Amino acid sequence: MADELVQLLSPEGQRVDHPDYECSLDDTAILGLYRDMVIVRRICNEATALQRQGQLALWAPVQGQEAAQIGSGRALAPGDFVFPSYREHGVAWTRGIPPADMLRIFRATETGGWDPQRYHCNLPTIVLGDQVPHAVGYAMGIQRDGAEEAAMVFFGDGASSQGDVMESFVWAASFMAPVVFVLQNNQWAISEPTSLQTKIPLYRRADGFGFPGVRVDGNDVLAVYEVSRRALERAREGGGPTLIEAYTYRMGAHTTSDDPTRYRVDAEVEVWRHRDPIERVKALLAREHAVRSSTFEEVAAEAEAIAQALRADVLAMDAPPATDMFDDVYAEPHPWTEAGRAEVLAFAEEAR
Amino acid sequence: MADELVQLLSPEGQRVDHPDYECSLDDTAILGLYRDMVIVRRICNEATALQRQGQLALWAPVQGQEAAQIGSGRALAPGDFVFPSYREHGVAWTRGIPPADMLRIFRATETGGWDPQRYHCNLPTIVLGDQVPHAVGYAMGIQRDGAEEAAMVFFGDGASSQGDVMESFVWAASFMAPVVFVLQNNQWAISEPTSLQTKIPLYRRADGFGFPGVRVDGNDVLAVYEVSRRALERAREGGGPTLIEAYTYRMGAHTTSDDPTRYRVDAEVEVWRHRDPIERVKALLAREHAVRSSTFEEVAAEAEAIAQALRADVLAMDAPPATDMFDDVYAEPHPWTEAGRAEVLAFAEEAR
Amino acid sequence: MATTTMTMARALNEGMRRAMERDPKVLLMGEDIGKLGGVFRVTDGLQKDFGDDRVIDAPLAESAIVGTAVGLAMRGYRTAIEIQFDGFVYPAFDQIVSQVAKLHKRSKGVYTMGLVIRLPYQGGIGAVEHHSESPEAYFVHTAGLRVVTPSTPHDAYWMIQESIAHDDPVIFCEPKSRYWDKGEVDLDDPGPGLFDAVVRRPGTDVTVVAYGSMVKTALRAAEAAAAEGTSLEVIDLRGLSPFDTDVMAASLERTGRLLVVQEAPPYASVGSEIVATLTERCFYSLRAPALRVAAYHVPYPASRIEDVFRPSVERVLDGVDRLMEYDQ
Amino acid sequence: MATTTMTMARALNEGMRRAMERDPKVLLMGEDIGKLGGVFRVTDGLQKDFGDDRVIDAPLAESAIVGTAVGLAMRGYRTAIEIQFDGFVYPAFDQIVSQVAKLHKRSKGVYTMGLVIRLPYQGGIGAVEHHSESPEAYFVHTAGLRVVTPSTPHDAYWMIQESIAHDDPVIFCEPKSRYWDKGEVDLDDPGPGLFDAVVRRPGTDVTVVAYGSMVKTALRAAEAAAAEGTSLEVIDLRGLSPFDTDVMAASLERTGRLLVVQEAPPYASVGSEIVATLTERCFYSLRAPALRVAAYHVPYPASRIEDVFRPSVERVLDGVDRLMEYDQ
Ligand SMILES: Cc1ncc(C[n+]2csc(CCOP(=O)(O)OP(=O)(O)O)c2C)c(N)n1
Ligand SMILES: Cc1ncc(C[n+]2csc(CCOP(=O)(O)OP(=O)(O)O)c2C)c(N)n1
Ligand SMILES: [Mg+2]
Ligand SMILES: [Mg+2]
Repeated sequence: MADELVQLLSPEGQRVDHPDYECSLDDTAILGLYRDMVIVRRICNEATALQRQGQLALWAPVQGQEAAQIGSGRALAPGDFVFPSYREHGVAWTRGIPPADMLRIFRATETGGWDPQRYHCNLPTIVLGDQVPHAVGYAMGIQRDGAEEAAMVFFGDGASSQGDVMESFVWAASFMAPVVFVLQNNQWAISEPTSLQTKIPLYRRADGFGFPGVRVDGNDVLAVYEVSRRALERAREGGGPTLIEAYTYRMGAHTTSDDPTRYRVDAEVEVWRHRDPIERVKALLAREHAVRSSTFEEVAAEAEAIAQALRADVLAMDAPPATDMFDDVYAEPHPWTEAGRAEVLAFAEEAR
Repeated sequence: MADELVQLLSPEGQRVDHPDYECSLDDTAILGLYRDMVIVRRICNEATALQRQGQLALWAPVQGQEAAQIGSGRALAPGDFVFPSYREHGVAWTRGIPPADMLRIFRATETGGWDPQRYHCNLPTIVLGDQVPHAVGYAMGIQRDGAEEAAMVFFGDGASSQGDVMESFVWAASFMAPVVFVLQNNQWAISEPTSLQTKIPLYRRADGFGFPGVRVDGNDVLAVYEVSRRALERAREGGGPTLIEAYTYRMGAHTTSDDPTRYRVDAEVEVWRHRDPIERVKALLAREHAVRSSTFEEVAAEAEAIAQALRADVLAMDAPPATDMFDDVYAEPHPWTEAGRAEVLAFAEEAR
Repeated sequence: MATTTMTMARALNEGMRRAMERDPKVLLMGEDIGKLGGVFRVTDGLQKDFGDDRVIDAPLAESAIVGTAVGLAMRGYRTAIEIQFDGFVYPAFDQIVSQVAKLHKRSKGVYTMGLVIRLPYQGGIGAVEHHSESPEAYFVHTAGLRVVTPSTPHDAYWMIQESIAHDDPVIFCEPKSRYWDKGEVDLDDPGPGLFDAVVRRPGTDVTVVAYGSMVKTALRAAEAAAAEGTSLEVIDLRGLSPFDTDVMAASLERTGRLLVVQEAPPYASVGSEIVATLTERCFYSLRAPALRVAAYHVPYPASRIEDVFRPSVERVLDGVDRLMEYDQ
Repeated sequence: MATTTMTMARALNEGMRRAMERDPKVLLMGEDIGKLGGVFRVTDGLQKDFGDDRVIDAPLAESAIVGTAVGLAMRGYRTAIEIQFDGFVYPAFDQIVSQVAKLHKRSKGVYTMGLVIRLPYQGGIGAVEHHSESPEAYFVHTAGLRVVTPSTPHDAYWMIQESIAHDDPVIFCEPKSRYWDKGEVDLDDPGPGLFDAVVRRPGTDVTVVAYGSMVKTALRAAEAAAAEGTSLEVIDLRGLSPFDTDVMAASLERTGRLLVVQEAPPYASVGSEIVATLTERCFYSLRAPALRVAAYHVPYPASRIEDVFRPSVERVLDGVDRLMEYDQ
């Protein structure tokens, strides 16, 4: 594994040399990434708590994958467009999406959550792999517009087995589409280990389609950032697609409905705890950049404030009116849908 | 291309050495393959003629791909099971399927054609790629039965882009299924060149899934035979799947409905004419094995007789009774289907 | 007569266990069905007892799950597939419609497509998108498939066994909102046939036809209607393809009024078909047009408002009222 | 008024040409649609004139064709997809049902899913399996989609343009057996709206509703019935989702008898829906139950016997007879 994995920062927070990649970030930028990760983890913990308290229908924790998501998300330019799956809260954060908006689908008050055009970030896609051809198609649109932009799409180790994902590889290669595929290999697809989906490292899937695949230490935010930046640049410059396998770990349950004790052992989780993506940056910052503990405390306090605001926002989030279901189904009124609306309104009228 | 292509016989009929493969066939066997190819081509020509004469609804010519199909088909053991697409008349021939049966779907008198269990050969599958997971599932059945058998499945360069094909690769690798994938790259998918489906050689697709891929000269029956034999043995012995790309050419139209002059140039066809799969074996046999021209004439005469018998069989092939459509839709009677049968029968009764 | 009380989830589990014990060719395949026992625990413990050769955790690709089950069927195996949620069956649609439904015909009966596709379907569990769909109409419309749906633990226990043993492919729709409802299971007597409708509550004024989750809703409505003096006959359809026209017609001929209740959107649905079929069959008995209470022509909504989307007791009663008004 | 005579295939070609000229964001995508001009030559010459950036030959993967068109729509493009034959749309079913149909809603109207999925559908051309399917019911049942089907060159010319310009996704069903039929096309006046039904032949005894290929069959039947003294009103539905209930109801209220003719199998189909909807709407006008003449509940048969599977003039007349017998 070691020799195929791009790493710029060891689990202990030591810089690591790599023949092809080097860290381009200064103190402030690295502190920024640290801040992002701390906040995202805090948001995630708050969401989990909210779910436990019955305030959310479900939550898909991101814990452990913060570096994979912040590193790649922060490498995006504002004009790029990103296609998350359902666990990409970190990516959403980098796009400026208000945390409360990320939780709307989990509070089950809507099926989207934000304006995808405004944030240049597609809505969460739950059907595994469905968003991947969307990203490729979007990238084909970029080509037709002659724009210097890229699309980036996220999916998991499990989703990598879906036909739609692999058809997307065919298309991206064939049309040299400016798209970066980010496969977060968090070792598990609910209860299924990655070894069920593949016998060889997943980044090598790209070999079969004729574009580069690279495995990066997904818990090393510096490496993820650099690998993503390079791939995005390549895409924007017409170099075609790249597959990035961010090798990481889902520290929590698949979702709050899941019980991971049924399928994995604590020892494994322990091993990964030592590779925590946040701790290693903190160690680096403290040692190399002499960031003081007061700064870390400030970040923690900011995260706390964001979490509290999130909590308040979520608690204030009401179910939409029943007729919401009829809105925006069609761009122009469809009589069958409108018949339903009329029925619901009449029913409500009667009930009063 | 040359260095990646397994070839044991040059277009001129000269033996070619290969570091990994050598020809294991004796005179008789080679003559047998020659005979197969001549007969299959003659069947194909007869079918084309029948279509032109309005006796078939459609025909998908195999011309040019005889070696790819005979070489692989003859490598199968009787207990193996093969899954053709719609152009594998050569493969069907190697399974002992009566030529008339191959033409039933093209005469549009039925949607199958033969008893798949009897010949250990699945029925033609028209939806691109659909048969590929069937082969993998069948191979998983072989594993569960503890049998020393293999499944072999055929599909085209165009079909290789279908999700079902690539999901099948995932499965075959994951379960180490005893299956051999034969991708006949005949350079065209109707009007689309292979370069639209992939920018790198298709046999390399296997790299991304972690099992061997090999490109064989699909117009060299000796090479196809040896490569297939090796892959089948490997599968039967528990070594898992192999992807064989048989690099060949569709000399004729996609089907009799197609007009290839709209999308490809004659010069290309000419180039491939010099690589004809039958001629090179003939040259070899004549030179190296001193097969006399009378033998070739005997083979031609036999092929002619088969073609004439085929013609007679096809002309005698009537439309089934109308109620045939209701038979075998379900294993046990389904009232909705039976209601249709009753209606058709009543209608026929009335009309009399 | 051995009867035991259990949930529908448990009943399915026990039913599959019996099917696997009886026939070594029975396999289970699906995502997370092994160690995890499925996200609903319906296959809990089965991999432990029957091994991972028979209870197969599948890579995440529904089309290949169905496609390989077809290949296994060609080799004589009977695979009961679990699709994790209704909304994830669509990637397998091509294999189901073009292959599963057609191979028995194409092979002139040589292949037995004795596979079962288990679909936890319908809503009512407060889930996120794609986890509450009612796709049964797609399969009912498709010739070559059979479609059934139990509404009680007893039926779940027996119908899953009968579906696995059936030589035709069966789309087995499990009303997930009823997984945790308990009921009596008679372990010896299956009762009605796999596609037979059952009168769950006799009545005289209106024939209410429901299936899956809606049977309970219809029964509650009947309770409420009785209190107001209207007598509903509640029929649990059980078989959707084929469905039991005789039982429905016999009832409709007595009541003269038909109400179909379903969780699926109304247009070109199972409800449309029941109305069309029964209207033709019982034309002269109809005192009112057959009506439907269904979901609406919208994608399944955010689940905080799903109770408005799914037919409620109130909406069933409203349908009853509309029917009763016709010939007054 | 500029009218010209052309085939339906040509009319579609001209319509797409106009749509592409009008709006540079309009793209075409599909298998073999470039140099070959599609297997039916419907896109003939368009790649030559608009370039391969706008007329895109796609790798062979229907799911990705639809999926990338979704992505293009997110970027503001309008893609008219050609699915080579009806039977090959199923691999794309998930993208159509879970994404195309739902993204406008999910994005609260931010995304315009203005794409068109052209489906050469229905049978009658003596083709091999999977080339003659009538999958419209699947799409009509699905909320979020619209479904239309022209039956004349004029409608083909205009409806394809209107569908491409429409901000909702449109499943555009082309009756392939009518591709080569010629008809007058008015190049200036589109006539009725995209989803409006049209009375193709007025009549008084029976309302016959048909669409796609069956319009011609119904008109022939009307001719024959007229000779025997029965007057059929033939309605060409054109829109399937939504369909035009008003036009059908107006006719049915006059005739009291409804016959729906479709090439698709009957159960849970568009015909079922029309019968259910119209029976409810026009209950007191009905002199007989609404009947259907449809294909049978079997996979599309070997095409040598397709003429028995597809409704024929004789079967339509038989349906008319059955209707006429009711109130005598
Ligand atoms: C097509 C489809 N099948 C099944 C599911 C149910 N499901 C949701 S998440 C999941 C596991 C996905 O694993 P992976 O792709 O590795 O992503 P992760 O959850 O680990 O981030 C499954 C099976 C789904 N959402 N879509
Ligand atoms: C899913 C699907 N899409 C489209 C078609 C129509 N079609 C039939 S053959 C063909 C080309 C296939 O090319 P290839 O796989 O290279 O096989 P070849 O015909 O060259 O043997 C196409 C597009 C189909 N049969 N199935
Ligand atoms: Mg994962
Ligand atoms: Mg080809």
